[in-house]
Formats: sequence, structure tokens, C-alpha cells
Amino acid sequence: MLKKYPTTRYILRSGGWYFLTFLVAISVNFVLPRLGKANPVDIIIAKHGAGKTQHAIQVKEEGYLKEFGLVKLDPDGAIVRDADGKPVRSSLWSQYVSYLGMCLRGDLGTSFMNYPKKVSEIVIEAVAWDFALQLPAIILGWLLGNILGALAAYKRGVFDYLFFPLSLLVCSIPFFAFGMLLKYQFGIVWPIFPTTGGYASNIHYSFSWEFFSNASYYYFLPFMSIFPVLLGGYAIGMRSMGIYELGTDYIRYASYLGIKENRIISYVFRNAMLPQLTGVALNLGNMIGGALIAEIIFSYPGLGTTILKAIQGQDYTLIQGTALLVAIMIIAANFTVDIVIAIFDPRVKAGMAGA
Amino acid sequence: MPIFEVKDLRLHYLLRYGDKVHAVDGVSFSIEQGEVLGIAGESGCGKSTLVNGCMGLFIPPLCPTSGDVLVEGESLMNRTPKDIRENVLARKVSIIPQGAFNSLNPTRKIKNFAADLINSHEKGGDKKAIYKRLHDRFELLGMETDRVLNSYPIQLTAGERQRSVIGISTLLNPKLVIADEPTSALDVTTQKAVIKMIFDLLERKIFSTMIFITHELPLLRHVANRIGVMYAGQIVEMGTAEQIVFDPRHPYTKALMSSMLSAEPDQKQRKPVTIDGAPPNLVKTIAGCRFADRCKETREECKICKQEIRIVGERLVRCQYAA
Amino acid sequence: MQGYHVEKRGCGIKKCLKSIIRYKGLIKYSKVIYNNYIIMIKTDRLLNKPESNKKGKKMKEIKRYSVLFTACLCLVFPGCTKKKGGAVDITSFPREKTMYLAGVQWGDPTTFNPLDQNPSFPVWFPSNLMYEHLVIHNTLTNKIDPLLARLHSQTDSVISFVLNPAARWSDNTPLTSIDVKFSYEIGKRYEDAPYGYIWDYIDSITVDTIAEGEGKAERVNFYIGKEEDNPLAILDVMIQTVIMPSHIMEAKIKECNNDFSKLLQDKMDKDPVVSGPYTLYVYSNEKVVCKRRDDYWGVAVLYQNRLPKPEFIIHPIYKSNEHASIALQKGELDFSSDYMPRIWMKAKAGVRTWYSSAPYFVPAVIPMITINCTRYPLNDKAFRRAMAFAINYKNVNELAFDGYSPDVKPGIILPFGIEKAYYAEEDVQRHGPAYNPEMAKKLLADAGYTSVLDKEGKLDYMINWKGERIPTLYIKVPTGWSDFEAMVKLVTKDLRAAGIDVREGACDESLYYQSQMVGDFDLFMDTPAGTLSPSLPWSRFQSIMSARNWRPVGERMTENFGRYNNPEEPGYNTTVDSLLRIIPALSDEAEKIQAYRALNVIFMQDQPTLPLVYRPEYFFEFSIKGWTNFPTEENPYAPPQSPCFGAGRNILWEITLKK
Amino acid sequence: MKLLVNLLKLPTFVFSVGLLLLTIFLALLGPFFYPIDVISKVGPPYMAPNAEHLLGTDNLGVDMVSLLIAGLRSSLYVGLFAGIIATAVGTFLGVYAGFKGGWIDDLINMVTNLFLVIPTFVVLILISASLTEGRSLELIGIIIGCTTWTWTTRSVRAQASSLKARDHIALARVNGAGTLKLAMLHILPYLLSYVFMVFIIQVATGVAMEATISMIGLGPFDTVSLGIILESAMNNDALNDGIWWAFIPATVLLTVIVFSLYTLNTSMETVFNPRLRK
Repeated sequence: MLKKYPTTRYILRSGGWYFLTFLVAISVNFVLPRLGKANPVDIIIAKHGAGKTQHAIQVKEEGYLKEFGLVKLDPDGAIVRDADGKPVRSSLWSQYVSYLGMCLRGDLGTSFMNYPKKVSEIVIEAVAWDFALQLPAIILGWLLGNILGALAAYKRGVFDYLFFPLSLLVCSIPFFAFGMLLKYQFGIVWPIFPTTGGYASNIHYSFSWEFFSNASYYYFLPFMSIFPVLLGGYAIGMRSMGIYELGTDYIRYASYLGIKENRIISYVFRNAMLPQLTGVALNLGNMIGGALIAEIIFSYPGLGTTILKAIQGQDYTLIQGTALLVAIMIIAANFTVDIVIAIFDPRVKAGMAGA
Repeated sequence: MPIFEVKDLRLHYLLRYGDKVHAVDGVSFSIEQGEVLGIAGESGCGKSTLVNGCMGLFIPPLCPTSGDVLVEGESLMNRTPKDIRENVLARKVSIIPQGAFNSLNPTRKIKNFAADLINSHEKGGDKKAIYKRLHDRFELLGMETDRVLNSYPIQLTAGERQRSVIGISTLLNPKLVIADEPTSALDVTTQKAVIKMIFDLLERKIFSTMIFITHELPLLRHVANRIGVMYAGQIVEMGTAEQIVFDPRHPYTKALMSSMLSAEPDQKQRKPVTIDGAPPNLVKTIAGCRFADRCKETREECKICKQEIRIVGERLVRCQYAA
Repeated sequence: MQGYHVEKRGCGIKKCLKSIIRYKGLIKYSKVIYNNYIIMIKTDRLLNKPESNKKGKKMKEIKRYSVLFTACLCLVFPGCTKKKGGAVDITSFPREKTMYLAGVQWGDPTTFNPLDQNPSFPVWFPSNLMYEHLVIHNTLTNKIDPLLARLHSQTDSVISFVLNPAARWSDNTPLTSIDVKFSYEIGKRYEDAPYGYIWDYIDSITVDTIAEGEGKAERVNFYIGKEEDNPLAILDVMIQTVIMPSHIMEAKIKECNNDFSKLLQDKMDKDPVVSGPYTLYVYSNEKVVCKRRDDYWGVAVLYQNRLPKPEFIIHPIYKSNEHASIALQKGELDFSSDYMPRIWMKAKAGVRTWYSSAPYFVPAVIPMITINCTRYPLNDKAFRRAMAFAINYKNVNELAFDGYSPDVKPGIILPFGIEKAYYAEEDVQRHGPAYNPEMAKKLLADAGYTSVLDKEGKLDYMINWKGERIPTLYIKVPTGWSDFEAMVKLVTKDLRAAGIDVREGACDESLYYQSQMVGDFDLFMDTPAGTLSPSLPWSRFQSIMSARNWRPVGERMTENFGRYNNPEEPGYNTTVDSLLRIIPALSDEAEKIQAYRALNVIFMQDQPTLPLVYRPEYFFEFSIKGWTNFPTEENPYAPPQSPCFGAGRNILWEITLKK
Repeated sequence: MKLLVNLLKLPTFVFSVGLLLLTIFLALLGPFFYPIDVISKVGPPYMAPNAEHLLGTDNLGVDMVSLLIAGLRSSLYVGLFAGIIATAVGTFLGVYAGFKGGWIDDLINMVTNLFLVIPTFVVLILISASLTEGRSLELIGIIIGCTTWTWTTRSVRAQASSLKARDHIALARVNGAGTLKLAMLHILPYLLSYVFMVFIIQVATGVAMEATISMIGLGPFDTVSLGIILESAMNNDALNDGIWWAFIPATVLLTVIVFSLYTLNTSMETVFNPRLRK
């Protein structure tokens, strides 16, 4: 049946592989935190346990172990104890099964460190800021980068001679150092832009225009610390693709035929753009905790620092929850790019039909 | 009045440190309506530079030194690239590129690519009319026009792509068509098919005058009326097809013919002889004959005095000792 | 925008982004439930049909995807803008009515339930803005100031407090002894309630009424536990246990049918019933905002009818304390209790501290290196004393701590403030080690240790008198704690210079915490007894030297992590534990001084830990750009504490707006 | 060697090689010209630059220039280490996947995506959390190497599969060459120049990644690297006290290394990239 629809077969096949990757990713995310010697319950007890009596600590620890499903429970919920009364730790496998069950139900469990807060709550509150900061940067960077790259490739004159080394330089400054320089120059030496926080601390969330204008005022420096690196990256990618396309026979033939110049540029742009999509997929994928460094330097709200603290505190559920989201984002982005390329690029489509 | 004339054309490439490569150094010929001129020569003798010159495409680093190119009396020299692009290219002079089978934009359907050509040269015209016009032209080429027009180049066979390129190049009925090695990198059978196709296009008057550039001399015998042999940027011999193939006078043409495998009955048993050495470096101007150091019958004077082209046995030869 | 409409479902149910595809004939509706909106998006066949020749098919598809995408985006954004806690009428807080303080809350605010192990600001136990304690321990005057009650009498068997009859909850129900008994007895009812351990020190709580002024007042008596007999520890707990509204809490307990962990799930962040001057107004991951309660019962009784000056108190949450210092210099932040390097460079930007010159802050706690006294060669007293002699304390203070600490004296009694009475200079001179590398080398040689140098003359390793090689010792310190890391770097440099083979053992924060209680370390950097409480300096000795509930290495031990003075071993020094037992119960000052001096001498001789610097429990930095008249050395109307802690709250009443 | 000759004609190539050699020269031979002392205290913390100490001191009073030289050395070391691993793994998988095709190609593609999904610093923390003696330069190099090879695999695979169609491979296959021999003898030499360019990019990524990781506080223990210098500058509030010498020289050095490597790569692109070369 599928022979007739090569595109659908291609999508299903790559979809299958991506799903397999997703499953393996989930299990790796599950196993990785548990490899470490330290486990979160010990850490929480160590942090708050000083000065308490033995007994209180014992009870507190068992409470946590039960809450996070790390111990075996007999049918009526009491902890199964071994010979000398120590709670028997539930096997890795049973934890894994319960973890998968929770994943399918969409309940990512409660975080160890910020105890009563659900992982999904933590994520929802912070993820909007991650998107707000990185989505425009990626999309704008991609569009502008490609346009500039194509122009640089086509008009090899002064524009390319000036633009290319500059974008290369911007790309090679590690973006956190770039953030620090921006903060130092525009936040402290010339205090034009605020360098701390997502919005002024004297206002609170509201749909009012005043909040959005203030938030965008605070938004400028973190955005500028991410945007040029993306812009430069895409521009360079597009420029080398553009130069390669310009060297091809069909462009020379088109110019021999006297086809209009901007039409030729659109050919170059279109054919060079598709490989650039894979780059976008990667960036879109890492949006969840991606702007970690911008968050630390500008104290910008977002999920990055939460994930970092979770990992340092071996907070299993938060790590698994966020890693799950990152996995979904990356695989979804890659998969959609695969589909888009399959639909829009005849070369690939023909390849599919043949393969 | 010749439809296309080249008068003592000199072209050079500007290199990085100001020195110039005189790829074409004094070429002149003229073509009448309905005539096919063949140009043969080793690779690197300036054939493709000549093609750019004939089309008036002087994009840096190529720039004209002197001489003139006339299409129906209209000169192509010192005109703005925009003017050339609008009035000359594809209207008066059109080209069938070298690697024709991958000269089509892989991500656009043939009909859209052709429509771009039409829209670039003629104002507007709705899609239906353009499609009909393409349909008629491609019918002439003997292909399943509906399938070809609506498919991507990658879905066509090499032959179909070749024919589409020829169809597109001749769409606006150009006065002169330059075929730049249409048969290279093709196996012999498709070569035959392409030649046959070019012939019946000529008969059907889709285009009449043509310059056929190749390095396979025997092939030219079937196609061209007149053949010019180029070496190191100059025409060394020009005459009718029979004269050049069967009775070459210039040492280079003789050597070229002897180094060719030819399917002709009387040539079958001959073993091809290679010409040793390589074409001279065209950066510095060469006083004497450019073929002197590779020529078998070279003499002292060859290297010193300048070889002018002169009539020997009703053909033009650029060698003073040619019999 | 055709093909997409939003209907508002009953608010309050929050679901994470879940998409349920429901087929209606060929047209597929994807139903996206997000927060409290349901979005029905009409998307026809998502999987694209094979090459249909219809013109513009692809354009329509792209348009549809972009509609879906923008819809999600603009809905995701308000996801973070939903209001939390109470309706918010005004969205901006006027600068002249707001006080900004930082340094208490790190990380996202999680819960405001006083029963939680680690609630967020302002419910966190030392703070008394929302839930108040019975009394306040004024760290400046070392007296017990009245709050909900006043200290009535203290004998060696009972401590009694008289409740202030005027005390009221925010829902106007009076605050009575029932609330007090509930707050303390909850520890008995649920094993893992935060203040369970008070019942180790008291036997019972009784309530009776006495005449007070014209009316009657309730008196609460705490009977001191016989076997512990430790009134100091009781006072410690007294100033930490917050009094909770029993009528609200009992209702909640009934609601979760007596399941404590379910009770903890309740964040109590919506219109909480409080007794303090401020209540939780609104909070997000970026800040917590408290609003002044004009009907606070204490206004008339405690503060002569004066309301606290700031109407709002905002605690911005920063991601690193560098941001606090920038905000303070810009005047956006009024008060911070974070560590801030080079405070003197920030004076011109209007940043002030308690003392106007070094050491800038009032010391209260001692960061020190805890030594694992069970591991060879650290179990040898001479080796430990040699280490104490080898450290250049002045250098550590100047380089790693910006000179914020006065000169460190041997022993662990602070020669300042409350503990000054128990400090004896002659003991310190006789027993105390000082920076003297030669003496350290001599002590090592006498104890039979020799340091082997490598060819460049740098220390390679050490061997003992039998010639066996001594393993290298590591000082565990978590990466990322920059001030501790700097101290350990300097200490390792000094110790190696004196021939002691010690290296910096930077490790991951999780490993650092895990290894403390189970004794899985050579040495590690820590601040035992890190909170300023009436029981100091007893609690410091207790948490370093007490062998009371001893656990072998491998099991968790809640105090004396270095396992000094092992009761089973012959060298067990009984006087340490007996002194620790009797000091809290001593009432006569002279005996107390005698006992503390004896303990300090034993400490200096055995040197179980290496005290490095003195530092305040919380730093005390304020900006004079917003509010002025903060307490300082010259104007000490309140102790150097954050305005939300203990007696520091009086600052809120005394500060004046800078015009 | 003809390639090398016309490479040297390119001004960008000469510029970038010069820059790179300068940094390597500074790293390796620096100690001979300037006494490197990363331990002892030579002045008060964050002392302003003066004649004797060209770039002043850091928060522990250690001379900044010696810190920078030692830091440069270890950053280059980690970058090189990570680059070698990433390129080796990436090339092997890329060639194998590109050449074999079919389900093996999909399998390797899946493994690559898998590594994309797990962010580097998750792996780093979890591994460092289980090691007691802490993170050495080699360990960081290995981890960066093991998580950044995905980019190499993808580009090498694209190259390998485009070369597979070239005729000389078909010719070799006709006279019975095994897959491995075929790959080694025919594909790899053709790709060697491209792999070298990829190696340069991987080294640049390694250096930048090391700096990023130590910024989060997961850098190498008790050794100095450019990332550690930047981290201590940020942690000790150097920015808003205007202590520029704590972070600007380190940033400049980092940028110079990465910039020279990138320009080296692009200058070689036009000459080496087999796709451009017909």
C-alpha cells in the first residue's frame, strides 16, 4: 500500500526511528541521575538535618523515600523492612516502570528540592520566559542570517569583505563572554540598560502595556547576548552554501539565459535554505534550558538555572521531567524539519522514491 | 550580410596581481544565416572564453581588450550588462551549456523554470498562454511534454534533460545558438541521438545558425559546414569541413586529426598519436608561432616571426610553412 | 482567524499542555487544554496527501500551521502571567511606599505552609513578618523581648510566658493558648513535623490564667525535661517555633484526614490567616511581595499606634549574589544580607554597613575546618595542633574574606557581644595556637612525622616514625561556593608550606552534603551552629564536641561530624560531656564562666576543628538611596539583622524616606 | 603539496595560521619569557595593573598574566583533547554510516540524535558527581569529545554519501574491494582534507565548551583555565567594581583562539572542500 505514497512512507520510517530515539532517551534520562553515588534524600536530610535527633531524621527520611517511590511498599502501603529494620530500596526496574507509567499519564511527579511543587508547575511557570527569549532570537537570527548570507555570497564585493570577518568574529566570541561584555559596557560603564531580572521589581505580571514595555526594556541585553551569535552562525552557513550554489551549472545557465537577477538570488536562497533548516531544528530543540548562561549573567527568569540546581542536587524527578521535555522538543523539531525537507525538496523526495 | 561577425576579438582575464591571461588573442570569423560553424581545439585553448565573448557576457575577471562582436550588425561591446541581459541573451544569442544534463534548477519544475525565462524577457502573459506555448515547443522535441513539463529535472532521464535544455535555450527563437560541447561525457549512442536531434531542429528551422564547439573533430564533419581549429587563443586554421578533416594543412590540425580515433572506414587501422607537451602559458605575449615548441616541422623562424593568417589552398592557415 | 476558537473552562484546574485529537468526520479537531482555556483548533488531515496537483495546496497548509503555532505561543505567554494569591488591583508598587530586601530567599518560592521543612520567605522560621513567635531574642542586648507573650519567670524546672491578651489573628479571632499548645504539640502528633525535637527538652506544657493589669491573661508554662535539663535549648526552640492559627490548621488536618504529607501539599498562599504585621500579597519566581496589615494587633500595644513605614516589602529573587550588589549600588535594593566582596568600594554608591570601617559587620558564627578525628594521622592531637599553628589567619581573612572578620582568637568563644563574658584572654594566651610555622614544624617533628620534599623543594609526602607513608589528606569543599573555596586554597597553601601533606578536595555539592554525617571525609569546610541563638556559645561546643548520641562511621550522626572524643575508646574525656550537660542548667554567672573556660581550654588542647574567620550569621548591608535611618554602630536602636528577622523588625518602624 | 602551495597564497590562511601559532607560542614558550607562578600571592586582591604586573592580580592576589598563560595552556589542551576524540569518533561513524547506507545509516543517525538530546552539562555533572577525586582536564576533554561528535558525524556522513555515488568507488567495488578496504583506501584519503577542517572546528568547539562548562561551575578542579578565570571574575563581582583585567584579557584570548581556528577553517574551505572541487 505504501509503495504508492513515497512521502508518507518516508515520514513513517523516520518517525519510527525518532520514536525509538525518544524511548532510548527517556530511559537514559532515567538511569543517568541514578548512576551518581549521592542520592537526593541523603542530600535533603544532610541540608536540614543538623541538630535534630536520630529518630526525627529516621522518620523524615522514610517519609521522603515513600513519597518518591524509592522503597518497596507492601500492599497496604507500609514500608517493607529488611532484617535490621532498614527500608528495602525498590529495585531500579520497578522505579523505571512506575516512571514510565507517570510519563504516559503526563504527571511528572513532584520535585525533590522544591518539595511540594509539581515538576509540571515549575516548568510551566519558567518555560514561557525561555520561549520569549530564544524563539524570536532564533527565528530573527535565522531569517536575517540567511538573507545577509545570500547577499554576501552573491555580491562578493565590499559587503562580503566587511561582513564576513565581522560575523565570523561575533561567532567566535563565546556567548557568555559576549554577555559579560555587554553587561559591563551597557549596564555598568554606561548604565543605559538594566542588567538584572526579567522586568522591574516594582511591577508585577499583568497584561498591561506598561508591563510589556518594561519587560522589553529588560529584554534587550539578554536578547543581544544570544542574537548575534545565532545571526553570525546562520550567515556563515548560508554564505558557504550560497557560494557553493553559485558555482553550480544551473545558475550559470540561468545567467546565460538572461533571467532576472533577483530571480537568480531567489534560486540560490531557496536551494541553500533547506540544509540550513537542520541548524534551526537543533537550536529550537535546545530552547528549554538553552539560555542558561544568559539567565545567570542577567538573572533572567527561565528554566536553565532550575535545571542546573536540579542536577547539582540530584533531584531525580525534576531532571527526568525537564530532560523529557528537552527530548520531546529536539525530536519534534528534527522530525518536523525532516518532513518539511521531504515535502519541499524534490531531490530528497526523489531519493525517497528510489530508496 | 553575415548574421554574426567577430572582428579581431581580444579577451583577457584579470588575475590577482594585475597580470592578464590573453585567453582569446585576435579571433575573427563570420557566419551567414543557416550556416553551422564548428570550432575545435584542445581543452584550455580559449573555447569557452570565446563563448562568453560572443554572448557579450563580460563579467569580471573577463574583460575585452579590443575587437568587435556584431550580431546582425549590432555591436555587443561596451554595453551595460543589463542591456545585454535584456536584449541579447536568449533573444539574439543563446547557448546550450556544457554539462547540459545538470544545468536545470533541481528544485523547480521545468515549466516554472521556462516560465521564469519568458517572464524575464516578455512582459506578463498569464500562465495558461505560457504553458500552451511551452507545450507546442516541447512537442517539436518529441517528448511526452505533459509529464516532462510537470516534473523535476531529477525525475527525467539524461536525454530528456538534454532535450529540455535545448528546448528552453531556443524558446525565444534566437538568431544564433552556440552549442558548447553538447555531446561531451555522453556515451556514443546518446551522442548520435543528440546530433540527430540537432539536425532535425535545424531542418524545422527552430534555429538556423549555430556554432558547434567540441574537441571531437570527426564529429564536426557530420554537423558543421565550416570548421575553425583553435589553439592557444587563436584560430590556426579555418575552412570547409572536408578540407579540415581530410586535408589538414596546419601542423596542429594534422596532429589533432592523427590523435583522434575515428570510425571512418579508411582510418580504422591507424594507431592514434598523442601530441606531447602542453599549450603555452598565455600570460606573457608570445612572439612567434604558439605551436612552435610542440610542432613536428618546427624551424628557427617559427619561434621568432609573428605568424599571420593567410590563404593556403582556399583556407586560412596561420603557418608560413604550411604547403 | 477561522478554524480556531477558545472557550474558558472552570478556572482553577491547571493542566499541562495536553492535546487530545478528536475526529469529527474527516475534519480533525485537535483539542488543546491549556491552563484554564480549551482551544478547539480545526486542522484537516495533518498527514499530507500525496502530490495532489491542486494549486496553492502547500500555501494553505503553511498558513494553517502558522495559525496553530501563533495560537500556542500567545497562550503560553500568559501562562506565566496568571495571578497567584489574592486579586491584584494595583500592578505597580510606588517606590516611596516599598522596601526592597534580599538575601533570604534563593530559588523559586515553593510553599508558605509553616509546617513545611523549608518554607519560602516570609514564612521561613527566623522571620516573624507573617507568623510570629512567642518572644524575640534581641541579639544586641541579649534579652528576651516580648512579642506574642512576655517572659514571665524562669526557675530551674519551669519557664513561663504570659500571653498578650490583645493578640489577634488577621480574621479577628483572638490568639489564645490553644494556638500555642497546638503549635508545640503538633510535633508530638506527627513524627516529622518541623519542631518535633522540642519534646526531647520539655516534659509538658500547662496553661493557667493570672491577673494582668485590669483583666486576666493566660500564662503558658513549659516544664523542663528532667533527663536533658536544658533551658537554653528550650529558649532556642522558643524563638524559632511560629504560632499557627489552630482553628485554620485543625480544619485543614480534618480535610486531609490526618495525613501529614497531604497537609504539606497545601501551599497556604491564598489569603493566609496571620498574626504578624505583613501578609503575603503576591509572588512569582522573580519576587515575593508582602503587604502591610493596617489592622495588626501589635500597632497599639507594642509600637505606640505607629504603623510600619513601608506599605509593601518586596524580596526580589536573584540568580547570583552579584545582582544583589548591583541593585544595591543603583538604589533599586534597600537592604541585602548576602556576602558582598569589597564593600568599601561601594560606599560611594550609597552602600553602608553596621560598622563604617573594617570589619564592617558584627561577628556571630565561626566557619571552620572540621577534622575527622577517627582517621590516622588526624586522630593524633599533636598533628591537629601543628595544623592550627601552620595557618596564616590574617592572610585568610584579608584575601578570602575581604577583611570582614576581626582577628581570629584561638578557641571557639567569640571575644565580642554576648559571648564576651565567657572569653578569658589568659587561657587563650597559654593554650591557644597562633600563626607560627616554625612551631608547627617543631610539633610535627616531636610527634615523629617527617615531611619528604621533592627535588624542587616542594612538599611531596609525609612519613611517620615507623617510616610508613601517610596518605594525602583532602579538604572537601563544594565547587561554586567561592568564598569557602578561596579559604581552602589559602589554607592548603599554608599547610603545605609547613610540611603538612594536604590538598584541596573540591567536590560536587551533592557529594559534600552526603559525606558530612557519615564521616566519609578527611577534613571539610563548614560552619557548625550557624544560627545566632540564645544558647550560644553552648550550642557551638555542643555541635562540635558533644558525644551524646554517638554513631560509628558509616551511620548518620547529627552533630560532632568529626567524631571527636569517642566514648568507646580509652581516651574518652568525660569532663567534656558532663560540662555540656550542666552548662545550660547553670544560672549562676560565675559558674557558667568557669565551665565555659574549662571547655574552651579542652578545645584548644585537643583542637577537634580549625576555626578560620569570624563572620556574621547574615551580612547587614543597606543603601541610603531609598530609605535612611537604618541602625548602625552609632545608632543601635535595633540589632544588625534583616528587617524581617527577630528584633530586626523594629527597623521597619524607625526608617524614614529619603526625600 | 600543490594544495599547500596555493593555500599559502590565500591572505586569510596566512593570517589565521599566524594568529594560531602566536597563541600556541604564547602558551608553550610563555613561561620562559615570563616567570609563571600560579600559587603565591604577589599583591593585594584585584590590584590594578602596574609596571611590574602588567595585568594586576586576581581575587587571591595571584599575578594575572601567569594565570592567563597557564589558563591558555590548559584550555588549548582540553580543546585539542576533545577535538581529537570528537573527530575520530565522528569520522569513523560518519564514513561508516554514509558509506553503508540502509538500516545501519539509520541506526547511527539515531545514535547521533540520541546524543543531541542529552545536553553536555547533564552528563558532566552526573559523571563528576560520582568521581571522588574530581574532574581533571582529561576527563573534561573526554566528556566534551563524547558529546560534540554528533556534528562531525552528520557532515562527514553527508560528504561520504555524496562521494559514494562518484564513479571511482563503483569501479573499485567492481573489482571486489571489501567495505572496510574500500572506505579506508578510497573514501578516507579523499575526505582527509575535509576531516582536517572538521577537526579544526571541533578544537574550537572544545575550547569554547570548556569555557562554558567552567562558567557553570563544572570546570576542572584545582587547575587554571580560561573558563575558571572568567568564572572567578563573575563570582567575585569583578564586573560592577570595574575590575576589567579580571575578565577582558581572558575573553580576548578565548576569542582569538576560536577566531583564528574559524578563519583557518573557512580559508581552507574554498580549496579543500571536495564538494566544491569537481
